[in-house]
Amino acid sequence: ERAAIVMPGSISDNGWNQAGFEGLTKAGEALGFEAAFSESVHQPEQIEVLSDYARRGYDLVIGHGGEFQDAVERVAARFPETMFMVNNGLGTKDNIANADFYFSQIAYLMGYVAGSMSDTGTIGIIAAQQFKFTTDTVVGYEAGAKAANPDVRVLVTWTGDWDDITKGKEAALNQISQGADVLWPTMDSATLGSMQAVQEKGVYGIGIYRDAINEWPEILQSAILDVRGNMRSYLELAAAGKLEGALYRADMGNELAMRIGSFHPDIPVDVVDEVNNLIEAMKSGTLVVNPQ
Amino acid sequence: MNRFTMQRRIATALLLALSVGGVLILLDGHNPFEAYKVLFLESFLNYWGFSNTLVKASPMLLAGLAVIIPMRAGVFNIGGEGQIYIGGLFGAVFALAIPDLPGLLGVPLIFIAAAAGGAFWAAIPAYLKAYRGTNEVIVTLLMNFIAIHIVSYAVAGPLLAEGAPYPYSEEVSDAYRLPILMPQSDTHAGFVFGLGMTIILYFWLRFTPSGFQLDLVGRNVRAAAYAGVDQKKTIIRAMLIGGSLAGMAGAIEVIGLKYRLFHLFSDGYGYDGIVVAFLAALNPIVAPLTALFLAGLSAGAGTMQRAIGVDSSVIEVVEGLVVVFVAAALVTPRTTSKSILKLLAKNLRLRRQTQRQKKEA
Amino acid sequence: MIDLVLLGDVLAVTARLGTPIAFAALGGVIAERGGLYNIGLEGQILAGALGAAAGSFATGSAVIGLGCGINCGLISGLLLGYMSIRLRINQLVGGIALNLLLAGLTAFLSRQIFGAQAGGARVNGFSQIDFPFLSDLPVVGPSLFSQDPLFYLLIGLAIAAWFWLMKSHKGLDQRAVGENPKAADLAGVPVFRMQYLAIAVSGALAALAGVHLVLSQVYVFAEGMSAGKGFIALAAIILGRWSPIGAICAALFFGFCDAVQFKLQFTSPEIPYQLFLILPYFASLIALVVLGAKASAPASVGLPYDREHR
Amino acid sequence: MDPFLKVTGIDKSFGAVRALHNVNLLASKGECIAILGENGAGKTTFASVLIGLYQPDNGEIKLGGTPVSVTSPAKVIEHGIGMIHQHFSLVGAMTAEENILIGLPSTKRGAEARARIRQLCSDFDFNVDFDIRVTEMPVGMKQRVEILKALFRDVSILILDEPTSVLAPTEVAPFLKGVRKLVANGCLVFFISHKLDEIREIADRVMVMRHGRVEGVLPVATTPMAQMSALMMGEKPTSETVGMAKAKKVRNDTSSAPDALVVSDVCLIDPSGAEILQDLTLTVKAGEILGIAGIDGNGQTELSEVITGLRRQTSGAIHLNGTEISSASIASRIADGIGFVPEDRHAEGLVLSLSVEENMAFRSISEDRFMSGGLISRRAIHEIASDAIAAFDIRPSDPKLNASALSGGNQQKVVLAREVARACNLLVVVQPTKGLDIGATEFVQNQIRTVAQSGVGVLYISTELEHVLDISDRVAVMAFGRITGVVDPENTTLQDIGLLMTAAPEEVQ
Ligand SMILES: Nc1ncnc2c1ncn2[C@@H]1O[C@H](COP(=O)(O)OP(=O)(O)OP(=O)(O)O)[C@@H](O)[C@H]1O
Ligand SMILES: Nc1ncnc2c1ncn2[C@@H]1O[C@H](COP(=O)(O)OP(=O)(O)OP(=O)(O)O)[C@@H](O)[C@H]1O
Ligand SMILES: [Mg+2]
Ligand SMILES: [Mg+2]
Repeated sequence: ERAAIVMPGSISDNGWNQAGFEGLTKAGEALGFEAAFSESVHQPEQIEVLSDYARRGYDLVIGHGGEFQDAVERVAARFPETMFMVNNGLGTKDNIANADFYFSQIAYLMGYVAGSMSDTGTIGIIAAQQFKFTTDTVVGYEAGAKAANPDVRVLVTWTGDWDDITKGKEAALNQISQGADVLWPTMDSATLGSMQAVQEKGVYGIGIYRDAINEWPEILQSAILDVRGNMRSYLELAAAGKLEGALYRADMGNELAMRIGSFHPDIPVDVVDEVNNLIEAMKSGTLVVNPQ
Repeated sequence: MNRFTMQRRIATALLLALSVGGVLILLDGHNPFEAYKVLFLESFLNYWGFSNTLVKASPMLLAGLAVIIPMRAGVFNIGGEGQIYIGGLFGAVFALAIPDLPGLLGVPLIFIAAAAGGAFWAAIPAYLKAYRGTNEVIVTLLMNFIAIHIVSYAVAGPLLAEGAPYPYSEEVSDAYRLPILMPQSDTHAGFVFGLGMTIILYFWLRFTPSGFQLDLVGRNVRAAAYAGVDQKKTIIRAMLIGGSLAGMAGAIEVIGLKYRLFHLFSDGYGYDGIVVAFLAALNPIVAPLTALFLAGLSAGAGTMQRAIGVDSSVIEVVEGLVVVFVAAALVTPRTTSKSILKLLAKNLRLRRQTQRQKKEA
Repeated sequence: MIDLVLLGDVLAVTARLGTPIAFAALGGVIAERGGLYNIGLEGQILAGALGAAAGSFATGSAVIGLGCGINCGLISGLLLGYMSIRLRINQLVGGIALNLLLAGLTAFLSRQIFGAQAGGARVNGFSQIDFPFLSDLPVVGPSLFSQDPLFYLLIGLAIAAWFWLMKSHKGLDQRAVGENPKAADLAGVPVFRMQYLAIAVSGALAALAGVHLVLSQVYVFAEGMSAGKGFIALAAIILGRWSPIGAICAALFFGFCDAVQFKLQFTSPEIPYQLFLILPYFASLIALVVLGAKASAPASVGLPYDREHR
Repeated sequence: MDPFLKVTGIDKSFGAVRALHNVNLLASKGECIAILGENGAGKTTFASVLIGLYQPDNGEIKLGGTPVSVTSPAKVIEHGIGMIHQHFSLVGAMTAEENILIGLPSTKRGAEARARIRQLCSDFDFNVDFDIRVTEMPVGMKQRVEILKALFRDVSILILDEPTSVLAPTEVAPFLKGVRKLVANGCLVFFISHKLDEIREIADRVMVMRHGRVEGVLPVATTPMAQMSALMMGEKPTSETVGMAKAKKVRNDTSSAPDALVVSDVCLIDPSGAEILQDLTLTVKAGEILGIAGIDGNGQTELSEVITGLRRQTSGAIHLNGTEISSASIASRIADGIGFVPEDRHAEGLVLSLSVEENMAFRSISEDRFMSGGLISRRAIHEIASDAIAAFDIRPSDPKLNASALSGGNQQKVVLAREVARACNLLVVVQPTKGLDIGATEFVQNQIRTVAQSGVGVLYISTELEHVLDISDRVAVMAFGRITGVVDPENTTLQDIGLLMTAAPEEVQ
């Protein structure tokens, strides 16, 4: 079996792309895949790169991000023998599978933690661009925060750039100066800058993709969107030849792919308990977060 | 400078670039020869590679022409990128708003809409330059950023496709898609269109009074005025043409390659156009060659990663080096290698002399 | 009172966001006044950033990082100089190619030096210097008297550059080279030496922009962290009319607009955010039109000088 | 005794053009050597080698017995060699003072330096405006700055490449006097000029060049002019050429001819409010050559620009053949058959980066003779240009060569050839013989006469009084933007004209 992943950004961005890259290589090693990757593939090259991998005989070609949806559909029609996968895409075909996260669900939990822990009643979220993944996240975050504290104010900043660290930092400093004391940066490299602001100003942060408290002690809680775990689960299917053109959506029920991280010691026990209750409610379906 | 030395110089330069790059590839843990084999084979010498090259060369060529024409009138159009975006936007809006014309009517109209968009975006710096003396470099540069954000807004807001996971518009109807020239590939007719434009512009510059006078303005404004050429009008005309060309490049990306308007759909083609233009020494007829060279380099470089696994950062270095050395080979009248050879010869002669003197002594 | 605090805050952000652009723009002014385009600013910022990060990473000393960053800039400047002066490559092509080359090279080296976790390796940087009393002044305190050392270096260098170009004898020679290299050559100015000097200094100044990003702002190196600042600097050169002070004002103006756009995003969340992102570019454009920047570039900038060509 | 300067075996080629061919020369201090030669003979090239601008292919230069490496002007300047360049090497965006100080060691740039510049200026009786930038200066003032620049540096060898070509006659004498003083003080001066009288006045020896070779170095005092010319022109007996030209000179009787050009009450006020042209009125009849004499900078250039449309007058009217063209565009005036040889060939007369043939065509590319079937005919351009090159003896004769590669005089011939061919109603020429050798000057004067005889009115503007008197049917004298008098060149003295040229504004009615 051979699998290739095509990523929109750099594999060392500490974010989405790095997670995808590591996900495939790690899973590949474990499952005996031959793994290949292309990084920083921009819009005009998507079709070229995807079809090139298909032509080179890769069994599974992954477009890492919703922006690949369209290109994958074009290429998949041309290579019916090859299996394609879009991470964070939408819609499926016979040979197009889709791996997605229930973003608003985990964002709700983050919002709940942030809302509970804010002394000022103002929290923030920083994102780069508006599209489905980010807007879902923002909406879930706001809903969760309101659930914890109906009067909470949620600041939203769009930086327009996933990787500009200085911009990430400035956006965070800005939110802090507006009174925010819990911040959730959701970009790639730029997250680093925001977290530095969090650290310098002594406020709290929320992590994304991995259990970020290991790197930043100011992290209250992390939304672990385990692209690695998610990919691992569908790569296992692929290895067994069972991967289908279906939606593989990770939610709080799929711990391998989506889960929360460690709680910050400052978080009171009742908040921890309430978060755990929320998770159970999500799993059982009694709590439905929108947009789904 | 005769042709032979020029070819030899380009070859030498390429060799130099590739050996420096080879060291890096080696450091990255790959076999440089294998990597380079891929670089060349998969850019021009194989069906798929060549098709990729053509796909990239088409916006690069038009963007190159969009630099050449204004530059010939002494106006530096850095704004190709923004004009591509606005052209793509106009073309896409037209295509989506009036989706059911026959292709033979719709496609030219889309091109016209895109050209109008690009020209509109170029008209602003042109007006400011001609009538207010504002520096066009900075205006066009700033307007690039603005254009990108405008398209970003359009595809994330009013044009966003139903249920799209990423900011992009609905698809344009089948009738509007450019024909595919090489079966099974994405090679659309864009490059051929660019070639057509190239020939028209070449003849226009060389064989019509208005083209000739445009060139005069770029070479010597005062002499052009002395020849009765209106500098202001010429500047505006040149920029409108440049903007239209870039705008049409945007349309080609939309109805030739992506069939939708995407956020960030142009990958710096406007800036590639600058390299294309100057490598072609601002001669339109040479631009297809330099566009093919640059596109081939980029297409081949991409396959180095896919076929061999060379790190993309190393690939960028190799691309930069090749461009530098080829540019050097194209311009340097007296090569460094020649002076080095001269020096060596002198030294040899000296050493032989001293040896002879020693022997005699 | 609230507004004053807000203004002070905006000014402090302005200084932070504007400083790297200002360094690069200053570098550009020096090069262009010597008759050379430096389109490679973007790449040189990266070179400076990597040099600073690597130097500080290896030794733990921010000052050594600063030195390494400047040296990387000098070398990349000389490289561009060799291409422009000796090889007479078109300066735009050379600069664009240098950007490509340095973007790749810095990414490659950073992956070698810091490992795959490139963004993670934190290095020691400079902390801000608070001038006693002055830094507590309202409004201007935090922006002028509570900045990192590189900000003060910038101010010092700007004044020095202005003095050099506009007041010193050698500066007159350098401007002559930028205007008419043949005239300067015939008057006995060592044109090529002057140009090499200008482009090397220009590279070093651009590198300082990168040094500032790493050692004063985010303390890590990240691929592509210049994020277009080199190109904004090119605009600042022109907006600042090729004067060192003017360029820095233009760069700070740009930083100011960026700072304001962040603030404005909160007050009007219903407006599409792209409109705010456009603001700095749009404001610069308006400034340009209003100020009627008619001043033209040094007459010979970008034209390679060939003694025997006439 | 070793000579001060010893030049041996200098060769220099530009591509196929052999500009210098085994040039040898011995020269000592306190000597003035004139260099005489046709346009393109290699005079400027030789000077450029001496100054370190061009690297010779072969040969050696010794100064005081030791070989000097002339690899860059900076090094040459260290040896005390200075030059005044045929085409100004000034920085347009800087003032006269800054231009003079560029490149000097810091010790020589203090406040005293500024005082010395002004002293020098008054020594030579030069009128230089120290407040404006060079771009804003009239050509004559630029020339004076160029001269001051070289004189300011204490040099032991001074090369002057056609230094007087746009100086006013009144300025020439003091300038030559100043140069003689330098020579007397032990300076070695090379004086490149096409003006034999100046050479005779100032030079001790003359080095005659032809096709890149030195044809001879002769003592000026004992060599007849005819011999110099003969050497310079090769076989051609020059006295005959000159004589022929003189003989040809016939006055046109144009008293009954219609008016070709009428300029009535033209005023020109520049943005700063200065009155450049004041109520200027003149008439040129068809077939007449009207000379305009005057000191450079008295509005002659602007007058030519107003007539040809490059500038718009503030008030007043201009009629061409009875039709008002006061507000016609440049293009329409070109179409009306107004030929114009502008003052500055590099700034506007030529596009240096275009080929000679394109330069022959660019001013009126859409004329029928350059077009065929609605498109530019490159072939027609080539043929027309080749003919003009042959007629005007432009060298090198390759029409595809860039205009920049031509020597100054040959460039001037390109402009003249083009405009003379174009003018069918009016020809305006400003300093038309600037930089032309003797033969070429005569040739051009003849061409202008021929044009006039065919019924074209000619406005001949020049600071070279003798040429003006020589060619014109009538001479109008300009001072302070007005015509201060119109005289008959046959019956007037230089003194009269001199008075008119310096007439104070209040004296003019
Ligand atoms: N035409 C040229 N184009 C590019 N570089 C040149 C050219 N001529 C000289 N150089 C190089 O530029 C540098 C400075 O030259 P410049 O003429 O200013 O000083 P120089 O004193 O003549 O140099 P050198 O000491 O090498 O003789 C030297 O390295 C020289 O080799
Ligand atoms: N830089 C150059 N490139 C090409 N050709 C040149 C160059 N310099 C001089 N030549 C050629 O060398 C020859 C000698 O030119 P030069 O300028 O020395 O003549 P000149 O004696 O000064 O003439 P003139 O009296 O017209 O000024 C000419 O044929 C000219 O075309
Ligand atoms: Mg000459
Ligand atoms: Mg001459």
